[in-house]
Amino acid sequence: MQPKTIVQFAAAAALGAMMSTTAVAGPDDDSLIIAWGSAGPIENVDSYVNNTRYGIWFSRMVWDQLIYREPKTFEYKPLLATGWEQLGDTVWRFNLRKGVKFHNGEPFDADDVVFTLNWVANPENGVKVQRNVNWIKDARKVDRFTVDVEMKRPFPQAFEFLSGPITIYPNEYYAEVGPEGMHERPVGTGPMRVVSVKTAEEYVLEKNPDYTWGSPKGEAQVSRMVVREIADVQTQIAELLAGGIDITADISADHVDQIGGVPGFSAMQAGTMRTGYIGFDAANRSGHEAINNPMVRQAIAHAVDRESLVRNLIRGDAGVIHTPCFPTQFGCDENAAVTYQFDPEKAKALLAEAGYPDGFEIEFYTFRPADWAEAVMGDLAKIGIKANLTKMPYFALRDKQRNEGTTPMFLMDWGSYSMNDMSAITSHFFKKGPDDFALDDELAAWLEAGDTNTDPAVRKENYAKAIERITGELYWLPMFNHVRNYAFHEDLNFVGYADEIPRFWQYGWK
Amino acid sequence: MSGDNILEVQNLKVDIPVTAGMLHPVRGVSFTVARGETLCIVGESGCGKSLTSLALMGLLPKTAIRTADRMDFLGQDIRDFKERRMAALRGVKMAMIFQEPMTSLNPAYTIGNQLMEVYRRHISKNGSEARARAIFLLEKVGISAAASRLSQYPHQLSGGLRQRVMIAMSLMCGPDLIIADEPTTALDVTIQAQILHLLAELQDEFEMGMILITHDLGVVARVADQVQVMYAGTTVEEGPCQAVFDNPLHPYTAGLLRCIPVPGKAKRGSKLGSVPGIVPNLVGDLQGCMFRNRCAHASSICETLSGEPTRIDDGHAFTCRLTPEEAAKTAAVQGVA
Amino acid sequence: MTDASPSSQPSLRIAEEILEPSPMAKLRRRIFKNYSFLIGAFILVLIVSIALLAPVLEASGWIQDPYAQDLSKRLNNPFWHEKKFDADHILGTDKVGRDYLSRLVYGAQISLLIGFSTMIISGFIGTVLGVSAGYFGGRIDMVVNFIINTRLAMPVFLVAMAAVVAFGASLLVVIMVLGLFLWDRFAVVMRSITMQARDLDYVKAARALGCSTPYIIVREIFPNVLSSLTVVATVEMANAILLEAALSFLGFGVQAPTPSWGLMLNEGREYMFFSAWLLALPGGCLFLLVLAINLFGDGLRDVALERER
Amino acid sequence: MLVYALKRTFVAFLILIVVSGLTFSLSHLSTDPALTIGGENASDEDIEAIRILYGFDRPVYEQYFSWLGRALQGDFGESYHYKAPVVEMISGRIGTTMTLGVAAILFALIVSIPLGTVAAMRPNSLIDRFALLIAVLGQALPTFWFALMMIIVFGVWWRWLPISGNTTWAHFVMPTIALGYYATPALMRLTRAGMIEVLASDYIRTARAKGLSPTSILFKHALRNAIIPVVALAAVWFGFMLGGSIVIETIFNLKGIGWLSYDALLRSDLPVVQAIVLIFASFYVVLTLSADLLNAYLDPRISVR
Repeated sequence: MQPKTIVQFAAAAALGAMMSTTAVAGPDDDSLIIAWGSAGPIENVDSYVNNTRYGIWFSRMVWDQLIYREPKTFEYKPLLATGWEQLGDTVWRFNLRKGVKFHNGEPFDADDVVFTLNWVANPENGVKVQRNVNWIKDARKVDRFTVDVEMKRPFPQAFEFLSGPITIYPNEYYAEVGPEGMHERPVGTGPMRVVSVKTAEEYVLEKNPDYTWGSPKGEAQVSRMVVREIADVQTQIAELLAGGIDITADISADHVDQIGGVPGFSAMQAGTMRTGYIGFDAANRSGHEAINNPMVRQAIAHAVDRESLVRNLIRGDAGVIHTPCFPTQFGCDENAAVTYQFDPEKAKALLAEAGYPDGFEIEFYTFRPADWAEAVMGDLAKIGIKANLTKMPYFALRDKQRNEGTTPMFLMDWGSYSMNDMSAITSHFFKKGPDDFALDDELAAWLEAGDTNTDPAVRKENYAKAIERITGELYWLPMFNHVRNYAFHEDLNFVGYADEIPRFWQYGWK
Repeated sequence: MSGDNILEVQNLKVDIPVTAGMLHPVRGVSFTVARGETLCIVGESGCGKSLTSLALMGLLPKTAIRTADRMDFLGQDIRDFKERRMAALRGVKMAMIFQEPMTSLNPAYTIGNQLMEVYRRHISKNGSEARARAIFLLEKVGISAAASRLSQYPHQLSGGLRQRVMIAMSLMCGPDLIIADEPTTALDVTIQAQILHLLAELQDEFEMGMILITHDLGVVARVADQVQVMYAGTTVEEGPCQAVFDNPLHPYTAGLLRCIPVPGKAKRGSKLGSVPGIVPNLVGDLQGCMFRNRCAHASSICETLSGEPTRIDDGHAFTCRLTPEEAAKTAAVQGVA
Repeated sequence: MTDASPSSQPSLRIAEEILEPSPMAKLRRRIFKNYSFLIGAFILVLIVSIALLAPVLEASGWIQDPYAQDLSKRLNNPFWHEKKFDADHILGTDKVGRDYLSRLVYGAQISLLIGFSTMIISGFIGTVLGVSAGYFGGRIDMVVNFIINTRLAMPVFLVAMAAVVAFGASLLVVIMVLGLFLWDRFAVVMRSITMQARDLDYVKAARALGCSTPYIIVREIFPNVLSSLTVVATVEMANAILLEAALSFLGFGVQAPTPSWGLMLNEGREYMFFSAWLLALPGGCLFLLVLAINLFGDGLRDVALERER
Repeated sequence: MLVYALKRTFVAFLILIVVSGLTFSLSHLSTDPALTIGGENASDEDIEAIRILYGFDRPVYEQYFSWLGRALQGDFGESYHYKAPVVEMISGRIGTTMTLGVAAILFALIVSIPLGTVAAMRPNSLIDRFALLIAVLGQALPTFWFALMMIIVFGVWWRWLPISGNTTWAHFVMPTIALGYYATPALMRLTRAGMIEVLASDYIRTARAKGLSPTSILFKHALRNAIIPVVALAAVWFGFMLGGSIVIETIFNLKGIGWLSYDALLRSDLPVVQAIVLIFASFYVVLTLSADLLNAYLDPRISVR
């Protein structure tokens, strides 16, 4: 029975692949053509093997999680699990939905969940983002539609992961084909099913006709979808304007104004929880004496006109952020943060007090478009700090930071993998891991307590202390939350979400 | 002889526009060539003899302007022939052998290819026929193992052999007229004689007319029937070989004859004679005798001399202010200064 | 490979022999008849003087500080637009509100600096290699030939990008990388010309007289190769400028906020469909500069060739 | 001749080894690949473990020789980022680059040889001047800029041609022109110069004296000799073009090895960069070698030397 369905599925898919290449932009043929890829293509669409933003977008179309997190209110709702209860500090029991089928016809049941969770929990299987899964001890089948999941330690953020990166795979198929096969022909329960995958070039998907069980994600609004990996944003825009694609999600804020003004097209901005910050080498690995002085860092905090930067460059519903996390995230208490207002005079005074009345020179690093950094540099120049910008590719910069430590000051950002919990950002950077450039033992201890305690109140308390320390000592100067900018055919029903995940299957034609 | 003329040329002129004005390298040359007869055109480099031959073939550079009162070849007036009609004559009816055997063959193709190409173009597409003809002619020009030579490239042959190939090539279609432009200048002295001998033989055998352009009076003496002596674009003396050699009338001819190199001792490629002075500028309106600035007998008359030749008997003529008697005397005594 | 002039036809060769004017008069005539040389030289002088005078222009208020930014005046339009135009910025402003004209003017400095420094470095390397190979021949020639071929086998653009990633992008790194890569043509040309020069009679004579090798190279060989050296130098300078632009365009070139034309192209590209001048202006400047250098070099070659004949 | 060919091959091989050694040290001296392999969340211990596993703790020359040893057996390692064998990644993408490169060089030849020939046949004519103008302007036009202009005009304004991708031949039109035009000035000048020289040569005069047709003179006798240096130059340019395809592939979203090298550089994915450099270098070396051989075929004089 099972092999037969796999064969049938493969045959159907092959047939689909043959007819696949034709999809026309615009509302006429019930198809949607998407362009993404400016940050590089998805190396493997198996959602456990890549860690790109586009990989997340793709996975939401093809796979489902146990739990659904409502994108506006961040409430948890049933998805593949219909209900759950906690059996002690480290065990959750999930009741599974009946009547759900994978794209290859394999019915969804406890075996799939148990297999998936145990597979990803095993470090030898090489899940790329280990912190997404390394809290799982194991999963056990209770009956055909009930599963127990045991955690290695009390893990309050578990639902963030179970509603985010942890997608449920079909056990028989995945055991047979592994990540390679899952890449070539992904199979899930999601609203879209994959017709063909051409690595780094194109993915063709079609509506999953079986997605009728009332999923909160909703059914697909188009019958066919083509995703094109286009590395160059300008090429994406050219394609959009030339009628080659329907929507792009990679453009800049200025493009929003410009494309929005073109008849036939709409553009919009949607704020995200991606948090930008200026990081400082507080642990003094770079040997830059001035930046090691908290007073100098305060001077910088007062010198940078974040409001103007947000208003002029980022725009949309971006705002200045004062916390080393995104305010909607659990534990991210804005009141705990020490805030710094734009005040060049005060900055100059602080700088003089710190012993640098004439300012100093500093190397400044970023991987983002230079204009944001240039705006910061312009402000710093006004108080006498001459920042020399080095813009590097992301991986080269991270390498320089971690291994050489020669980056006294850097403008970077973190998207928290769209997880609405402060541990996804602050704990990543300040728990003395490879990305920790403050190396504050006390801070690390507070964060550890916040990460592992099951009592929300205790967590909040510890996180608040951490926020106060980070902003008080200015290990980071939080800057603003990023905005994702979209441009699309004007007849498309587009909605932007704060978790930086466009739900492409929900967008239909007017 | 005159009844069997294959080429009659009257008042042939070549003009070339250059930046400084109009250059007149050939200024009114006339001659005839009869079947089986050899006409030698003699003169220094730059006297216009090569351009004369190119003008006959229609191979002048594009910028050059050719005019003539008469140019009859095999009874056809070829003055107004367009490139296509000329091309139909060249290689078939009139063929040319050039001075530089080293560079006159295309390095990219075999000898056989280049030989047969003329035949196939003009006579017959039949490859084996052309091949047979090529082998026949290669043997004719004294090349051993002719068949195997066909597949050789020019760079594999010596200069003498290449010139033999060139001769064979010119004969491929059995032309009526062969123009040989200093065919031996670039060759070793020993080979020069062989080639000339060969040319003369072949001409005899195939009953062709031949124009041999040379600056080597020794050669002329051996092979010429008629001689034209050219200087600065004009004919200064012409006539049957015997008459010109025995009785040179123009001071220039006399000067040339004085300095015939002793065969075998002259260096290869050495310039003809040593008539002192330089060739005049041929740009612009030219008047009078061009030789006057090098001539021991020049007088004011020479500056306005019309250029009409003085005719003596037997087609012997020369262009000079001197009377034949005066000329004969001075030539015998003094020649040039 | 040089253009064969029609004078290689026998008849015209005669004509030219007859018409030989004095060498200097001929050179002069060649220069003034050579429009490409004149046009190239004119544009080049213009750009160089603008680049050199940029600080003066800034001091006298014609242009502004190319680094002075004002976020509230970003992306102003140039003078041919009525909307969002500010008389302070004739050619508008860039995306952080810097005066575009000033950046273009200062950009000339950067492009020329890159072109010139690269040319000096690569010219030095290439000439040393080429001249020694050509002069000494034998084993040295073999080794130099190998080095040249190795260099030619390296995909310049890719390796330059890798080098920039490795050493971090900066003006200095870009100049060094290009300088270390673009010497091949110098070496090839110098080698063959030195070989020819080595066999000239007076060079042979100098050797026979026992002149020292450095003396011969500097006094006898070098004057012979100078004209070709200049021609290759112009080609390489143009090449270096284009390569820098391409590197900057992909983000592997000089760092912001340096006003480099290549970087401005990179930045202006974001607006190519809507504010095309942000792309067109630096692109046009780059085009003009490279065109001028090429014309100048072509003219120089013609003039030099004519003289050598 | 055989000795000569063997010697040339040996030298070519040596060149490749030196090139690969240079790029290897260039890339490995400066970046730490362990981090790229470890990914975002690797701890210091993980990275240390990777370092030892992959041998990054050994001296660079040791790493190089072990890499070289494997490369000689056709094993270029595994991409740090894609976790796939480099050979597979490249073989899947090289077709696009080759298609583009071949099309571009053909385009360049198709434009430059006729134009150069016509220009040479009528020196200083209108066509000659026009050709010269194109050459001068073309050389000063940055490739990427020209590519963008084409996208704006033919892609967006007029919508004549598809902008990105590689699914049909039409997708290759703009990239081909953008990549190919840059080689045309050099090739055209060389054709023109060579043609002028050849047309003035004695053997062309001979051919005319033989009464051959103008077509035969032009195509059989003149062009063949004139394009010998052009063929050599085109081979060299083809090598350059493969390198230049980085920009073009990025702009037109052609996912060939040019794009792959760009992507790999951004990710410090050294095995991929390393292999592509070596492939480009091999192309150059093989092409120059075959250009020599082709020349020897076209011009029999060469093989004697």
